[in-house]
Amino acid sequence: LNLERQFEEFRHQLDDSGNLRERIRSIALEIESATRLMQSSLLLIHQSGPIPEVLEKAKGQIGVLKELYNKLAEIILECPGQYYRYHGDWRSETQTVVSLLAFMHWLETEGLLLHAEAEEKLGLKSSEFGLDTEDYLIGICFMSNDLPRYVVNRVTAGDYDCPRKVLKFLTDLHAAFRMLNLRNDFLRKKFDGMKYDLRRVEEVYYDVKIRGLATTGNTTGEQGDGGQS
Amino acid sequence: LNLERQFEEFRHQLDDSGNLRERIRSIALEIESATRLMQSSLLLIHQSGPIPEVLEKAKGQIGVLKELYNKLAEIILECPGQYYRYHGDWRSETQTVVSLLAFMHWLETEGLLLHAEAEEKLGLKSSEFGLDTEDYLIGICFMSNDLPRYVVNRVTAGDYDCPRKVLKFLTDLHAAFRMLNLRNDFLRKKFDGMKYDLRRVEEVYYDVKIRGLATTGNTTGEQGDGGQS
Amino acid sequence: LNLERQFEEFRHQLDDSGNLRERIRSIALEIESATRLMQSSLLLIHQSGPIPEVLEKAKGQIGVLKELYNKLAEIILECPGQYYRYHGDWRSETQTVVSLLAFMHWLETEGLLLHAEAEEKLGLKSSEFGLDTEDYLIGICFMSNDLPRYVVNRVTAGDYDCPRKVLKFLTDLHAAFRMLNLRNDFLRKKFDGMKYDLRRVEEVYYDVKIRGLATTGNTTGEQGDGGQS
Amino acid sequence: LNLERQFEEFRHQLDDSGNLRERIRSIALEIESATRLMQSSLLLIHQSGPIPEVLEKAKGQIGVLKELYNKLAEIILECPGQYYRYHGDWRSETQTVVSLLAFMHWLETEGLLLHAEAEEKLGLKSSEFGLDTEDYLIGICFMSNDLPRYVVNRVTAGDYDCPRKVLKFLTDLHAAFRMLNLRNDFLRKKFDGMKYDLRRVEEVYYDVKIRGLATTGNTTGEQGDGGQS
Amino acid sequence: LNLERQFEEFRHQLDDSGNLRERIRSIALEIESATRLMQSSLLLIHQSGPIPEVLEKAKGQIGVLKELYNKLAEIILECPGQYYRYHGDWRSETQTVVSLLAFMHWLETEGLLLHAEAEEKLGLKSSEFGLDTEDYLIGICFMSNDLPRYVVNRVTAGDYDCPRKVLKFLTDLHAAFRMLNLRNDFLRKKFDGMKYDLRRVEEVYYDVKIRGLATTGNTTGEQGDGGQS
Amino acid sequence: LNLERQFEEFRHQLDDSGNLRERIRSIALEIESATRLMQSSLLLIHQSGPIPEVLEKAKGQIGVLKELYNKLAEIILECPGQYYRYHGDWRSETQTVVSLLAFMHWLETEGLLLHAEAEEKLGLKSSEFGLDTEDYLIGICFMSNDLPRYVVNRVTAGDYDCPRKVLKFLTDLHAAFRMLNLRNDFLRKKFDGMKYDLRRVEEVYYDVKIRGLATTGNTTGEQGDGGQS
Amino acid sequence: MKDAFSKYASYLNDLNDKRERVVKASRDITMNSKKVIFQVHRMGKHNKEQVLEKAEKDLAVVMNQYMSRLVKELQGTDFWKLRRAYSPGVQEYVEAVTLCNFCKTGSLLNLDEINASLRPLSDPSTEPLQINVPDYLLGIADLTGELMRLAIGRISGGELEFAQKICRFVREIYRELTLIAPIMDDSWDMKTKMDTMLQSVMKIENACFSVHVRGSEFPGSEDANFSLLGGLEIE
Amino acid sequence: MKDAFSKYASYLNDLNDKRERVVKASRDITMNSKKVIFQVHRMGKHNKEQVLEKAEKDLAVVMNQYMSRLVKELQGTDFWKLRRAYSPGVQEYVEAVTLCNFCKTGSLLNLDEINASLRPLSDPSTEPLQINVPDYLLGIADLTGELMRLAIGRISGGELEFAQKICRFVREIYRELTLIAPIMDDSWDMKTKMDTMLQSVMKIENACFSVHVRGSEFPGSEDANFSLLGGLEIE
Ligand SMILES: [Mn+2]
Ligand SMILES: [Mn+2]
Repeated sequence: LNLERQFEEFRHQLDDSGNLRERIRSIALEIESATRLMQSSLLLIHQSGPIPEVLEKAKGQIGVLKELYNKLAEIILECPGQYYRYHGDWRSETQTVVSLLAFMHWLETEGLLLHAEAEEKLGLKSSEFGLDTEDYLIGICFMSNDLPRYVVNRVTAGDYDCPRKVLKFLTDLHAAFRMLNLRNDFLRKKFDGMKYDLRRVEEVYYDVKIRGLATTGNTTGEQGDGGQS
Repeated sequence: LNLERQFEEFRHQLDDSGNLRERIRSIALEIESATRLMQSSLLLIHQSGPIPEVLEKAKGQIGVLKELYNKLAEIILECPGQYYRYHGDWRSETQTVVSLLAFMHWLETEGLLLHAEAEEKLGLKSSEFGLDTEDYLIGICFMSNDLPRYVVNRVTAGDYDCPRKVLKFLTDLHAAFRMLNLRNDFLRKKFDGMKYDLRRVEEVYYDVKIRGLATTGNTTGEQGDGGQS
Repeated sequence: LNLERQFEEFRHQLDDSGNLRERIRSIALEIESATRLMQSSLLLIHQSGPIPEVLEKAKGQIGVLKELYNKLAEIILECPGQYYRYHGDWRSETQTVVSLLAFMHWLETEGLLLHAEAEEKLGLKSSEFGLDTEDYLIGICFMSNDLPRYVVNRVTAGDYDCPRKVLKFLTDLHAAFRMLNLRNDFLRKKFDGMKYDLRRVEEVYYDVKIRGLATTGNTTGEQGDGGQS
Repeated sequence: LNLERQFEEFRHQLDDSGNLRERIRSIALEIESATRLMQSSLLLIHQSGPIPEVLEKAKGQIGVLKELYNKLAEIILECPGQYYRYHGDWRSETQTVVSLLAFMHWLETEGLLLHAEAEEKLGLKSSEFGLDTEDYLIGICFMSNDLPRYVVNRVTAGDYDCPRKVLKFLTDLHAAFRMLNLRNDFLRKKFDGMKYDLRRVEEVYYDVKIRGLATTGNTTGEQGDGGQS
Repeated sequence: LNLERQFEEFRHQLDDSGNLRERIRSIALEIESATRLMQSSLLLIHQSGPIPEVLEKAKGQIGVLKELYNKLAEIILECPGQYYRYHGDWRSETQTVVSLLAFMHWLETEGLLLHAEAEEKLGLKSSEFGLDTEDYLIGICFMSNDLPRYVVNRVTAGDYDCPRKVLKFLTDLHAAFRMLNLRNDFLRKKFDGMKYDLRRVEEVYYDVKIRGLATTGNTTGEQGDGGQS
Repeated sequence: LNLERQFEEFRHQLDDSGNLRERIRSIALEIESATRLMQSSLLLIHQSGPIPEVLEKAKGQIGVLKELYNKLAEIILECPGQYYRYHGDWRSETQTVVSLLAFMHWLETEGLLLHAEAEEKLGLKSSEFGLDTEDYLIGICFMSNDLPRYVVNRVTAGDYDCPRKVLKFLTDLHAAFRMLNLRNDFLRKKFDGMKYDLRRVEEVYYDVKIRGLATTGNTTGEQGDGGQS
Repeated sequence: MKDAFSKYASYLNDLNDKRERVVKASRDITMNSKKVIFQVHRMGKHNKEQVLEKAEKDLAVVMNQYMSRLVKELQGTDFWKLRRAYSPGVQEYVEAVTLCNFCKTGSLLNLDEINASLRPLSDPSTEPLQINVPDYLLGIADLTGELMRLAIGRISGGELEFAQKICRFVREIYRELTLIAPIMDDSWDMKTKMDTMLQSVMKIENACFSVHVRGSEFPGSEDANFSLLGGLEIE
Repeated sequence: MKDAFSKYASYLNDLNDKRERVVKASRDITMNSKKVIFQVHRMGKHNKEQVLEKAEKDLAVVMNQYMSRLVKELQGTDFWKLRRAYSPGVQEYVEAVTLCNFCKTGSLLNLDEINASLRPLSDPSTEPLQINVPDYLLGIADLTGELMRLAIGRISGGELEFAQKICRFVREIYRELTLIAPIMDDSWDMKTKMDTMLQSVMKIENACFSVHVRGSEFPGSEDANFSLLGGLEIE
């Protein structure tokens, strides 16, 4: 029968796509595992480990990740046009990856890791398999969530200039995000959370400032000549 | 037949009320969008932007809002007596509007934006379409939630008289709210949160006071000449 | 002070609206109680009580209900424009009222009680306080639910023409409802149930017909002289 | 301390009452178990077992139950005035007991087991420990729930007079219940369910009647001379 | 350090048990898949397909299942004493298997598939890895849930003797279950549902019987001399 | 009959396992009760009671617990291989026990109570009845949840060195947990919560440190030479 | 940072605007497909042709006016990326179009056939929108609910055979989906729909049972084979 | 049957009427006790006496006007039979009366003392209403929430010592209830209340912590021992 033949065909198609998904999931698990190692290394930053050494160790995983994303890209290329069919299976892992890369980037440069830079680091730039913009943005929000903790621990360890630097970065980031028209979705919710990070960093900066611990001289200067541009 | 004629009419009614709700939702979305712009402008206040300029820009949206509420009023007037049938579709947006207007009003006058004043600003006074009292009160609670952050950032920027002024305002506001016998609902929960705002402002006031920074005299002066820029 | 005066007024408002709701609830309870009496009287119809007498007794409550709706209308008129603020407090009671009135109306006329007629019976026509269309429609669906039982019991009592009459009515009613484009809500669900009532009545009609019991001529006669007593 | 002493005392009191409850629960379990045996015997009625024999066997448990209620009464007498503190621990079991006793009583007499009769059967009449009226009424509702099944199975087994008898009983019972002003509670919900039992029995009676299986002669007569009085 | 060594060991433990669980889950999925094929074949029974052919096809999967349970048994034997640790990972699948086997067995023999027979069919008898009693019982309840639908469709297909046979079986089964003291758990809930299956089959039997469609001869005879004992 | 014999056997099985479960539950209740006494004593720690005395009293219950676990072990040994069948009946109680023992151990030694040590304290080491690893880990997470409150109250009582010590412990513990591959289950959820405890303790340490209250001398030293490795 | 973010902003704006338009189109498709379904239910014994003709005309409007809007918005990766935005509409459309087709032909309209009918709507230079298998299946699942309503109605209308045909058809779909539902992309939705579907099947079966036993009681009678309502309509 | 049922009907009518009256009294007690609690929260540093005096006056009204109505309705077995009908009111009353008492005396008003105060309300010939242990304890559980609000407010008001006193008191109650909650008649309610109570304890502790570390930063300063708001009020 016609009806039976159609459903028979569907069954084959869906079995195939199930297998594909299986392979994707297994790579996503490996990504998660590599990310976990990276995260573990980075955690030492909160215990005032020396930043360059900590970064060195964490960077070791970038190569691994690059390779894994490569494999993922290959799988996806098997079924052109269906990137977003399977996207849900690696997106949350990727958001974490972005957040860690962006944090490491900030530690090195005090600047934001841009979307294109993130893609490059993961070797995604050339292929048809790119880094989804929303995943990138969510990853950046995740990074922001870690900054208050970082600032608190740096101040405890005696680095009184850190709050000012983080505050400047976060204020700029927050302002940049506000340029986006967000829908009522997960990204929006995450961004809404960023204001609490900002507030907490402001508070720490306040604590430092009111006690005269901040190196007041150049701060006011910096703020004075233009603020969050 | 009577029966058929009646159901024919019902069909129109049901279709109409569906359309109405659609139109209301779409205006509510526009209100939300205008509010977001207003909010964006106001955020600069935390980065020691000069208050008058910041206010000027934020006020630009009041006209837009007034117009939108006007449209809403017109729609609601089409179906007299049905305000509360559709009320849920714009109430949370309106609460945010109230909180922003009240914050701006405080920045200008150091006093509370009254219910009637809020209605007037939104052009609601004359019409049958008013500002629901609970929405107003919830909006005021929302405003209170923003004050601690404001105070912290003003002090960081060197305005040491701000905590005293905010504290006075918030103390009065809290006392006034205490006069209400609230039911155990959303408003009550919001009001319960206000005491934490009060405490945080007190702490900042204490920090400033114990360090001898709160020299009452010249602070007013500072505010007058434009803030910490 | 302005602020204090305003909150003083709010206190009164909040207390008043609490009282109002209390009064509405208490009338809704009385409506429910009157409805129950009406329902009790009407139940005798299933035990082949003589229809005119049964109706007579049930109608006794209409006056009571009219008066109660009058009181409700008065309360609602105290706060114009707030009908739908409190609507939820009497709607389910009203739906039952409609279903009973419509059943009684059918018993007398074999026709549908129209929306306007229902309003008139409850004295709602003149006032600003009307009968919500959806409540009316839901009430009609409730009435439909009672018809299969009625038909079964009438046939048991020997009235073999009843199924035909009810079937005709229910077929027309179902057809009329089908003209509405209903949303996926409570009313839709109730209407979906109506088709089972229709089917059950059809089955009874079939049972009677196939046995040659439905002799159309004299049945009307039987009904005329008071039923199966 | 005063505070400590008070709580210490509470702890003793509550421990005691916990122990009491333990003893009650254990008797309630025994009641449940005896009830289950009774129920098992009674189930044979649906398989057209000969009624007298079935009843004989079921009655065997009444003595057991009587003894158990006696023990319960003794425990409750230890703490005068607290009957209703522990009532929840045996009420659902008791409701089932009542439903079974009432069903057995109906099988023997075609009449309703009255409250006082139920108390007597369980030996509760004399003591301070009585049968709660609401439990009795709920038990009666439970019995009503079993009647449709009974009627269906009796008709299947060829007893075509059973529907008439059950219908008469259930109609009277339903009318009697309607005299009660029920609150919106469990009893009310159970009673609301009774109308479905009634409807089902009406349907079975209809099936029998329309096929001329009911012994029509005396039925009409009975109905004619006064109905459900 | 001690702490590190301990967690190192935990890591191994958790990884091992994770892998084990992985393997179990994958077999459970295969079981589910084989079961579904069986179920799909069996559904043809409602289309009044010829029973022997339908059974033939469904039986094809029993071999597959046997093999899968064998594999499961092997895995479980690797970790003695932990059957119940992982039991949750295959129990719901097994319950479905039992229900299908029992239904097929009934179609062939009109009798109940015993626990030992079910174990044998799945090759579980010899090993330490048996069929949990509760899973067996739940599976039987599931089977009972399918019987009303089966009976309805058989009658529609003109098999008027089916209700009697199913009713006999279900009555016996229900009586046997009643003897168990069930805890207040899933099995109890499932068993409570069985009484609705019984009632529905009784009703179908009633519908057939009252219309004189059942082959009355021997049925009444059987029922007359004492029922299903 | 076969069917009857089978169900007869099931009845015995179910009764036996019901009794067993009853006995286990009753011991679990006693464990809970002993735990609660321990917990109640330990709560005095927040009142800045002298730690040794508080500990002394709490330790009194360890003996009781040991005995109870012994009884439990005996029961479980009656039915070999079924540890995990009944495990759910005492696991949550055991997790609480572990959390309390671990907290007491930390108060005495500032180190983690190891799995083997916990087993020893409860006399579980020798027998086949051990402490499930996941229960141990969950218990440790529970203990972590209590630390922030403890730190806050110690600082309020003037012990400014406590935050540093707790922070060191919690940092190490958190790092050790991170090495485990947790499934998406209750343990994972609990562990995810641990990071909030860590963050809260960091904040308290920050509050103390920024005000120069921490005994800065040796702290910085320790932190300077590499942190918590 | 600002430059980068204005790039992101315009990306998001475009995406959101498109999504907004797609959602809107989807809602219009839903609303109008539902109207088609309501229209089909207005079918009686004697107005079958007219009712179906009207339904098909309405369906053509849905296709040309609303589906075409959707088709114009979607390209390549959008098919999966924006699936959630248009899926409800497409499912409802599948439901409507297969319902009409079943009433006319008594068989299931295949996905390929539906997709073929969409092809003319799109610019020949671009990849045409193809409804995906999960959306098609979810639409079919809902179709069975409507068929149930139809079957009960047709029994009322005296068309017992049509009802029996629906019964066999819905059973067949249920049976096929038993094997497919668990391997679908997001099987959760489908699982609840399977339960509802089984309820629908049984509702039809019970109705057929009821008619059957009634009819069997008077096997000789001529009326027995006729509709119940047929009688009423004649009167 | 009719006779028997009219007996049942009048039994139920009486019971329901009484229950209705008890529920009504309970709601009035709740509402007015809540007002007393609101009144206590209006307490500041300098109006303590007036505010408490007013609160006690209001409380006396609750007692004489509303509790007395309840007392008149209830007899013997009613205490437990109608417990659910009056329990909310009694709990709220316990909350209000113990809150006032704590503000005045700094200690917990015992159940015996409350029950003694109820005795004069009832006819000496009948058994007087005695609040039962569970209701008392549930009221005490809610009391801790109000004490938390009060403590935060008093810290704002500069009365740190009063806040610390509340902290110790609430901790003590929490500790005692840890042992009692699980053996209560219906421990479910109490379990959630225990969680809330722990939150309240920690909110007070965190507030005390915050004041303490701030105060410790300037141990020499005279201001450090003073209120924060104290300063403002003087201004
Ligand atoms: Mn649909
Ligand atoms: Mn309270």
